[in-house]
Amino acid sequence: MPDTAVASYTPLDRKGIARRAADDIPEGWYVNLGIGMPTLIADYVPADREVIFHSENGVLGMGPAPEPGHENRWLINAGKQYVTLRPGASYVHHADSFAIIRGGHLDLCVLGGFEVAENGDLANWATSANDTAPAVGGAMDLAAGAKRLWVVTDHTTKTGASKIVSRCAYPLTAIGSVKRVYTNLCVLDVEPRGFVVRWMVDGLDFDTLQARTDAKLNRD
Amino acid sequence: MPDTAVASYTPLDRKGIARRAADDIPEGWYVNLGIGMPTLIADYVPADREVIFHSENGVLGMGPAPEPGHENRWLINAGKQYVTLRPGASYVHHADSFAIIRGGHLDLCVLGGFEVAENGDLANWATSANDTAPAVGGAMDLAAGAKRLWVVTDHTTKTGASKIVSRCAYPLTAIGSVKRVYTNLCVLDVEPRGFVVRWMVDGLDFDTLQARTDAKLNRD
Amino acid sequence: MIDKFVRTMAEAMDGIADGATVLIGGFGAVGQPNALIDGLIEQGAKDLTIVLNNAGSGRVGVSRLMELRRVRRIVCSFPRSSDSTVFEELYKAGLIELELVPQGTLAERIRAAGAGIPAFYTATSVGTLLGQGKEERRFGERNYVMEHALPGDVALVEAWQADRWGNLTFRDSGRNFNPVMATAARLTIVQTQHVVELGDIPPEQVMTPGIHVDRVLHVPYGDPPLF
Amino acid sequence: MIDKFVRTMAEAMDGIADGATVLIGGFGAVGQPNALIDGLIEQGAKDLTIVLNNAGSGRVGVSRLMELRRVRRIVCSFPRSSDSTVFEELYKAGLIELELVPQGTLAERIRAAGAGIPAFYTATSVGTLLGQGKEERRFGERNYVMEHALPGDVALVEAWQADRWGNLTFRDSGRNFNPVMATAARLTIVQTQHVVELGDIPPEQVMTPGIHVDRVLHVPYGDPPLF
Repeated sequence: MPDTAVASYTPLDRKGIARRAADDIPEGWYVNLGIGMPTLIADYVPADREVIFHSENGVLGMGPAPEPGHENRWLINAGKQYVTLRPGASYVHHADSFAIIRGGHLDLCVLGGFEVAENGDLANWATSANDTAPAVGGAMDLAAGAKRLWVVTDHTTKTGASKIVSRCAYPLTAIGSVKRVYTNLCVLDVEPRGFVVRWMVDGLDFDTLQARTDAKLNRD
Repeated sequence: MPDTAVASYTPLDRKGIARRAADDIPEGWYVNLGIGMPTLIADYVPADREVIFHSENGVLGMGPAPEPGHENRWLINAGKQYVTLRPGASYVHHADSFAIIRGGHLDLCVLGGFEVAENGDLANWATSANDTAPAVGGAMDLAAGAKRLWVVTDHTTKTGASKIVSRCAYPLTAIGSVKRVYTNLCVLDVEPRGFVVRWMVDGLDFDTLQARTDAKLNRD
Repeated sequence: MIDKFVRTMAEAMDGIADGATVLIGGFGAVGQPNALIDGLIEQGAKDLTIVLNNAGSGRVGVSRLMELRRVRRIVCSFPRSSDSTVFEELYKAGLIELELVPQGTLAERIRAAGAGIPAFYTATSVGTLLGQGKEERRFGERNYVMEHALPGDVALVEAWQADRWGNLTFRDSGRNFNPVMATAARLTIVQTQHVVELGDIPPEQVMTPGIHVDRVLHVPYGDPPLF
Repeated sequence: MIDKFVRTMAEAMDGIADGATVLIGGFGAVGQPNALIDGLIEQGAKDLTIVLNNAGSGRVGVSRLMELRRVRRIVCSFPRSSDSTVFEELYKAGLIELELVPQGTLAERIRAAGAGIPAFYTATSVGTLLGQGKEERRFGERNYVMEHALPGDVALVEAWQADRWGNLTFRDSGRNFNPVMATAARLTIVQTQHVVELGDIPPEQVMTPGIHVDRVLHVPYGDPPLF
């Protein structure tokens, strides 16, 4: 799906973004994946690369999704999906589970995002301060607590507005926490100087990416 | 051992004090017994009265002392004595064990005391502010945390000084916490009006007891 | 002989007062004390504050309790679910109060209540709408907000096994909020799938010691419903 | 493949720096990581802050470390034991610092460090010498003091079983401070009596999940010594 007359490139789809993020997760990391697109990442970590997935409801060491008809009804993740355990898995209660999160024991948390700002702020839970009963869940704890916070998101909204912004307009989830963003167009690191482009999809050039981005981008 | 010409009475010995306190512990209470004389209390709770004994190092449901030669070297109480478990016992870690204490879940803690004051203050861990390296252990947590704090103690020191005082002179363990005192002479409740005499050893009269006591005593 | 088992739901629910704060275990459909929630609906207490992770779904359980207008206030982290229309309608109509709490702060505030900690500091919610109005304080290189303990008058808990001292185990991810809430209420009421003899749960495998449990009702209801 | 087992004591102790704060599990002789303490003596790090419940006894273990003048400061609840002469002599001579902490406050401060809580309030020590100089604050009807988290650079832990992910169990009252300290250090080193295969510890019976463990050394030393 080329998207300008000049540059010819194909944005990643949701699975492509998940796969791209999965490539960067090394063996041995303890990782929490948020609901939605982040959850897909687990499917793209090869089975022989041991990554230990954590869920807020006190599960450490989740494996692949169960075969249909073989669900354990007592075993769900924070997205209320049925999951399985790998050998070496364990359960803790909710306070201990969030002690793991808050205490900085997770190597990585990956969340979705409405907006990510160049100062590392994340907005991903409410679309306005007047939102009726927005659901925050564990997002604020995860965003503030994990050693690293990555965000996976489309680069723009369906109407073309950039989700990579100089300052978030939506209510914040956490301040100054995002370390890296995987979009359908690129991989951005958040550094003291702002967003730094680490990778772009084939055929995309820096200027075209900048034109589609609210925040100022820096070359690697 | 009569002790004045007028009154003829026999003070309780250590076991007698422990037995007197044990008589007042009802079935179903969760109880922590401090090191020393308090520990003796467990011996005087009849086996058919279920009282659940807790120890700071994370043991709930201790039974009688082990037979010599049958000690489990992995099972000690806070006094570093070998203990046994009753069916229904459980282990928790130290933070959970003190959450039980601090959270007000123990029905009763019984400690020894250097001094108990009529305002419920207890001094039982150090004999002066210049004490070299006094050992506080869990006494402050227990005294501040349990639902009820009882003290078992001789009524006077070996030199005859009253341990039942209007105000403590020794460094405090906790303020306003003691509910009841079992001495070798009497049982005292700590009420808003001060010490109230609930019981005396046979042959002892109120005035004689008052004469041996620094604090003002109130009749029941 | 200590025996925390009660034989009827009426005994289990005895004394829950109007205006009570009720902590309810479970996460999603797993480990949720459904029978006790139904018992509370039957029992009649009103003007309740309900503390749980989700604000109910469908027209049963906590949603039914809200629909009956027995809930004044709900404290939760995730009020929105696929079928949370009862809550949403009441909330939009101003007929129910919501205190929205980040999930980890919710768990820790409940844990603090059980552990005798009146308040603590956390970085969660600093700089966000949910941190507004909270006392903020710097420790080291970071800002934190002060959060208060969240105690219950009553906790409703679902266990896998229980003995007559109230020692509990939980099954798989049914553990979740249950052991935390059990510590934090003046009256902790448990529904258990299985009744075991004292001593059947090895001492090192007890997940909630009976000291945190007041009443246990045997409710062998089987697996949670499939979604 | 994740494998947290190390083969030698030197590997286990690698990188412990001068000036480190070392949390040491155990209560009395039970659950005490004696081999790792000996390893630390051998390793040579000095100017240490040692956090543990007791200040050592005899002339071995922590007492030996103190006697070698490698300990600048000790944080404990119970410095006095039947045979704590090494500590007492150094302390009277002004050659070691002591921070005396009530046992429950010690456990909770360590727990707080592991749980990302920089500070909390407790009623323990209010109105006492140990509460002096601490910030005091009223919540409800009672006064509390503020206590700070107590993190370690290193934790030394003794376990009963361990697998290659670092999942642990503890035996009987050997649990004590071990699981709490395991959460609170940047580097958690475990000596384990038994090595088990991944999956041998049922998921609901893991007492310390491997996320809190960095290195495990197999030390099948048997029962603690009789007193």
